[in-house]
Amino acid sequence: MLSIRNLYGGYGKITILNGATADIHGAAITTMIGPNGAGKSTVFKAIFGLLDIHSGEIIFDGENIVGLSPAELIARGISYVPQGRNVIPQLSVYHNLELGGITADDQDKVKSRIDSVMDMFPALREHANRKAIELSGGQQKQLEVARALLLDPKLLLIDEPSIGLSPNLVKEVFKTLQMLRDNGVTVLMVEQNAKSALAVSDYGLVLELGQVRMHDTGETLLNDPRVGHLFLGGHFDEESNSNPT
Amino acid sequence: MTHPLLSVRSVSKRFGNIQAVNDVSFDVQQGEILGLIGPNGSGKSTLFNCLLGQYQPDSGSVALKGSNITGKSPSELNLLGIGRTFQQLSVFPEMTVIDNVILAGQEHSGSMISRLFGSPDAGLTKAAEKLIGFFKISHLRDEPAGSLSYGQQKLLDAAMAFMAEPSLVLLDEPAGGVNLTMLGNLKERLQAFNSEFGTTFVVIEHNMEFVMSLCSRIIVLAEGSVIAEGTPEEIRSNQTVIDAYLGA
Amino acid sequence: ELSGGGAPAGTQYRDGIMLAIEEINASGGILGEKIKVTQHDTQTDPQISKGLVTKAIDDGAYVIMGTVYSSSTIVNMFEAMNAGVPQIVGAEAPNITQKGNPYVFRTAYGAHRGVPSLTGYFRDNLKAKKVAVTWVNNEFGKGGHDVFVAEMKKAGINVIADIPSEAGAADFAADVSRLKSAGADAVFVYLHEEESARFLKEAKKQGLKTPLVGEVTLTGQKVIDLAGDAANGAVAHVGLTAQANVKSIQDFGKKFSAKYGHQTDHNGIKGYIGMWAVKYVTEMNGAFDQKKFADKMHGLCLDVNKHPNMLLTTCWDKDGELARESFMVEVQNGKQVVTTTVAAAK
Amino acid sequence: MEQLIQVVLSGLATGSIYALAAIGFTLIWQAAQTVNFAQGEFVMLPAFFVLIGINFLGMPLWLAMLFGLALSVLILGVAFKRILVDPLLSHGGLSLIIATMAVAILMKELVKEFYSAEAQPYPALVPQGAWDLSGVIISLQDISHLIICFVVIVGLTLFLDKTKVGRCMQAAAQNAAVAEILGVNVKRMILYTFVVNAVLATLASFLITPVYLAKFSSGEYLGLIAFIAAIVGGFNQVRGALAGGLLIGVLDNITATYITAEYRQAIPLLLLIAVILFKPEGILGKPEGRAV
Amino acid sequence: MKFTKRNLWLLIGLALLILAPIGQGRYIVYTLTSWLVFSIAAMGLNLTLGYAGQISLAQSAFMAVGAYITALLTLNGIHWIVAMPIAVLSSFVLGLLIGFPALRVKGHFLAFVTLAFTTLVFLVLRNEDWLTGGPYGLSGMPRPDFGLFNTGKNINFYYFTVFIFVIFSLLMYQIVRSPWGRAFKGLRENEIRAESLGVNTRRITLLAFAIGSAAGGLAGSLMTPLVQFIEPGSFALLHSLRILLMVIVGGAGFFFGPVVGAGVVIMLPEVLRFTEGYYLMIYAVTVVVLIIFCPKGLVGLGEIISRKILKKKEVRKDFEQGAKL
Ligand SMILES: Nc1ncnc2c1ncn2[C@@H]1O[C@H](COP(=O)(O)OP(=O)(O)OP(=O)(O)O)[C@@H](O)[C@H]1O
Ligand SMILES: Nc1ncnc2c1ncn2[C@@H]1O[C@H](COP(=O)(O)OP(=O)(O)OP(=O)(O)O)[C@@H](O)[C@H]1O
Ligand SMILES: [Mg+2]
Ligand SMILES: [Mg+2]
Repeated sequence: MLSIRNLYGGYGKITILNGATADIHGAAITTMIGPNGAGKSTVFKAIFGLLDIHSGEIIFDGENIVGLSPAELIARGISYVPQGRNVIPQLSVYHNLELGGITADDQDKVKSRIDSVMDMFPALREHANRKAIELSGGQQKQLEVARALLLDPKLLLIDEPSIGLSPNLVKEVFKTLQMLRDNGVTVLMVEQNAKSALAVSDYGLVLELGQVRMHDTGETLLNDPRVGHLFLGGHFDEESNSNPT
Repeated sequence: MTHPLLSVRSVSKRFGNIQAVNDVSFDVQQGEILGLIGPNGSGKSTLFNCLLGQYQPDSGSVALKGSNITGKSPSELNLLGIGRTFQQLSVFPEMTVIDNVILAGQEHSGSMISRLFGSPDAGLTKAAEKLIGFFKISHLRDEPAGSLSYGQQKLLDAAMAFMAEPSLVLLDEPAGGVNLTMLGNLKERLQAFNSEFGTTFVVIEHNMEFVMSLCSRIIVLAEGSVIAEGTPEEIRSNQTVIDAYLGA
Repeated sequence: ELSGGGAPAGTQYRDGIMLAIEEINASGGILGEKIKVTQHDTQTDPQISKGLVTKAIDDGAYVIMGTVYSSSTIVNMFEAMNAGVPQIVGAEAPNITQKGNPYVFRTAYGAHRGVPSLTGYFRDNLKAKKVAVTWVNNEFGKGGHDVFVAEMKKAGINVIADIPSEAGAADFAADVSRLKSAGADAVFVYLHEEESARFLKEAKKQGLKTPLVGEVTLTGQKVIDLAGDAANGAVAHVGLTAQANVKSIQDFGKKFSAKYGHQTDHNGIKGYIGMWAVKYVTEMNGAFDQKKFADKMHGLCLDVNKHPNMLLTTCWDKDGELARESFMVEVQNGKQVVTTTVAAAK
Repeated sequence: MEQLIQVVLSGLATGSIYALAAIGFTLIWQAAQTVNFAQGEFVMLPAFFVLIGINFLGMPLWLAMLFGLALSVLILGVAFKRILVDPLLSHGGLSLIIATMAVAILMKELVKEFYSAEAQPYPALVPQGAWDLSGVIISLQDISHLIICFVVIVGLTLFLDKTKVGRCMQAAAQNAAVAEILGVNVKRMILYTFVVNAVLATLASFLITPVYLAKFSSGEYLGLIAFIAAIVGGFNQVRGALAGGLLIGVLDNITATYITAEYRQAIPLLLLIAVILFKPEGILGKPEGRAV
Repeated sequence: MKFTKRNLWLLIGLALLILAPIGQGRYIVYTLTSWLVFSIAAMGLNLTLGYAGQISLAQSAFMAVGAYITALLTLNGIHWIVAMPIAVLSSFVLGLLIGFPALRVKGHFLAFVTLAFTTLVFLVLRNEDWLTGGPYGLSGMPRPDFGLFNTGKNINFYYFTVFIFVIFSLLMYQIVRSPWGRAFKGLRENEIRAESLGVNTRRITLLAFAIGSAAGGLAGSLMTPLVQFIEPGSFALLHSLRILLMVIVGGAGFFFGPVVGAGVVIMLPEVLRFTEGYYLMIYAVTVVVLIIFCPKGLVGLGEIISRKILKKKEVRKDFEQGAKL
């Protein structure tokens, strides 16, 4: 479905990706984990045409997509939810959502989808006519995630959706991703909330210093002591005995 | 008579037709780690901003060690020993990491005049280096802060809140985006500050694992009002909280 | 002043000079030497003009032609004075020749000479008791305005409305409206050409009936072109005009349009006669001597019969101020018509 | 009394032109977070395109105006955006501000050097003539300026708020990175903005030049005053430009008539300072929302 | 090592400043002096703009204030050395006052306020002729005489200006690298965060503005004896824009950027003079090209080039340590 081959790239003179290689399975959820600054978000930017790539290939549906613009990638069925806060500040919540489906041919379908994502995130319906900038941090994140669900992407890149969301909504989002996967969408997700993320994922990927270190099923990674020690919180994990989320 | 470190009385804040914070009162005792949780949009950040001078509360008052601090500016409050972080990343993107941290401490060192004619770093480099060491970002010392990854900026942001050796620190989602291993480290750090220097904390977090293991007491906000208050165990089993926030 | 606000006047002045130089060089130059010119653009900025005059002096200029803008001239003339380089200026502000500078010479009336010529017109022809004045609030306009107000006082005429406007102003609605309600017998209009045109248009639009009287800048060809029939009826005292029914001037006007494709105005004439004066005076002295040149100019009269390219008989007094006959003109059917000729001031 | 009505009327008419030029400032501010210091020149130039059409290409007025409009869209819209805005957009507003100042100089110099340094007469677009209502002269020209201006601004507001393209333009302006990720063709939206601005400037040019005369420097003052109008009205609102333009037009005339001619220019500036101090988002502007 | 190398460069620069006018005509000396004067004004603006991020279009107005106060005092027989501090102080205080709107508004809006201020100053200078000489301006101001050293001659005045310039630069340098300088930058990059860290943003904003303004006053104070004639037009808005251009072209936020920028802005018309009528056009095009190709200014460009020559690829420190797994 998506394969990344020997990718080198970075920001200006600084190289961040050092030969990252991975094959992402279709119609499955793959979660990428790794320490802060490993280059996870950078991989996403690379796939979505936002990074200066020095060498390597990204093959999507049999085509090398290195060098394509975001617009072209959207046309090929890739959607991207970046890390951090990304709304159009002065437009209303509803119009923000509408923009999420701006490239769709079938606008009626977008309308009905807006309706259904609002069911999923009731706060968005409640605040539909307010400016996006006025929402609370978590509400803005909801808006972003909701916005990514308006199209029928083949590949969804989603960078740490759980930041700022209340626990019940995190569960909701993970459930939705599973539902998308069941409908044949390939999901590539970055999560620091790694334990719950890996639990809902089919595969896991460990990225470190711009290289893919491990790539296995989610369960295997969760139980791998090296991964546990280095990335899942070492003794923090041992200390806490509960796990509500 | 001893006063609580911070006492919040009937604070309310409204935006248009949204009652963001509704008659909230609570005390923060010296030396405790208080958790503040609640659904998205329940008014947690707004409450912080009311306590810290970013917003003027519509009504109510805030006192620090018994003296009224309502209406003081954020910088005055910082100089009184209150540190904070923001929910959104908030660093000085073009300055180096070390400069970010020095800036966080320099206003507490010397006078206006000595800061103009004294040494360029106000004698803070050592302390700043130690602090970024605590937060495991020493290797990024001379990078511009804006080029750090999300989680790294979050750590830097937290480090800055501690530079001035505050007695009270308000953290708005410090764990978001931070790697689990780092998070363990962060928690240890906070606990160390708490036990060594008696630093008091108020922490907003959606990461329950983190909050429950860190905090001694938790306040739950929903639609601007306090709906529950208690120890982590009490909160975890409180049905109202489960319905409003934690989910089944 | 080839760019900036003074560009139109400066360009004309330059063109006049260049035309004269071409003719002079064609006829063998001055004392057999061809004239070399270097042009500098002051950008209508006095500071820069000062630097440039210094530069011209450093480069060993014999005379400096310009500047046309009063604000520039007042700054840079001291440089030329200190270096003892004669300067032939187009500027009209009174104070230029009132500072005891022995090296500065005008090519046109200072306002303190021109404006008084109008007093009689107001007093005798218009029998005005109350007048209004509208003027451009810069060095040029203020010079004229101050002289006018003083003259009116002497003549016992009341100035009942005094309306300054900015250089480059475009909207004269308020000014005209004030004039309308002021009820003056006549209005003295002392604006630059373009502002005059805009003023006249607005006056027509609002139906202002009061006689409008001004200096050359009110009735110049440019103004007539721009204002169209709104210019009809405006009256002015004109020191130099290409429309004067003097053959030499009309011939010059033809030469000028043939060469540059646009018509000359008084600034073109100023540049032209200024340059020719340099030739005549230098040849009288028989040498390129700057001191002698300046001395000679004072109290000199160049008779047009002997010095045809002066176009009109022209005299300079001991301050470098100039005297020459002048005209009263009125715009009729889009043409300047000379109504009277005013004798040269004593 | 008649004088007052007269002055207010004239002020409204001039103000409507300020408003047309002022919209350009708000549009460009929104699209590129920059201030176009060449906006006055954008209004000055189209008149010369028309004059070239008439005097050198022998076109009739209507054709020359179309020609002028086309050239303006090409040069002030497309070329300006491609050559200046595209490379500079990522460097932030300040570089662009300086670049537009340089462009302003360039335009003035080009006109001066290749057309003429002197003011040129210019044919009126709308019919001349006036009614005299017991001392108050109402000119047809003034009335048509007002009407045209209102129509344009209402139309533009509707376009930006109610159409999808309009909202995409807003999205591209407010957060280009996100708009791009959502598939909005950001470059195209910015181009639209500049084209719209070029059209508006051309319209303002056609309306105002008969009054102001075609001259290379005539944009300087207009640019400044339109700029003030934009801020006073509210930089993030198209209709703010209208309010600001009309207010300044009227106030300027009233000051010059009744208060002081020497300090006439100061009045819009004082108004500007007052607005910035007491309602920085402008009379009709809205606050930009939360910052923390 | 780096430190001494920089000092070496500074010494070379100073030597060049001292040698530059030798054997030159008066015009060159005049231009060099006015370059230094404008450098001072531009360095002041650089503090306000480049370090503290506040766009000011009032620098020429502060020059006017400095110039007129100096002129009025020296014309009344007060020595320049007394008049100058008064002029600088007045500009500073005025800067504080004008800075107040800056507390409410940032960035571009501040630009508008200052723009308004510049025009207001111009109007006052022009209209209040009882004090300022109105459109005619003031002339005949003496150049300072220091007993042993009389600055009446152009070359002497030049060295006098060099002296002031060097002192001023040292002061400026101390400011930008002190905690104040850091606070200025903090203000530019994230005001809300700075405020929450105890930076009194009101005070710092006002100071950034007022120090920059005082530098403008100093430049004006030198302008008066240099030109010995001042009139309102020399301080109109256009000149503020020119000073802004100097800062941008040289490189905003680089210490010596404005000096380079002032040089370019003043010299370029000189260099292009041979093109006669076209030079302003070429000038404008040059500025645009400069900005497009080196948006960080000439000093920024120099830095990029030298980095290219010195280093090929950078390895980030955290990526040096190698993988852990
Ligand atoms: N704009 C940038 N310029 C320069 N370096 C950058 C930039 N963005 C990121 N980096 C660097 O690239 C490295 C990888 O960053 P990236 O954002 O991909 O990390 P990440 O794995 O997503 O981390 P996190 O879990 O904290 O989000 C980091 O060391 C960071 O400092
Ligand atoms: N400046 C503002 N203008 C308008 N509305 C605001 C503003 N600040 C906050 N609000 C509103 O107040 C409510 C509470 O917001 P707040 O940011 O305090 O929530 P929160 O509890 O921090 O949520 P989250 O967990 O998502 O961060 C929200 O509905 C928000 O839209
Ligand atoms: Mg990341
Ligand atoms: Mg919040």
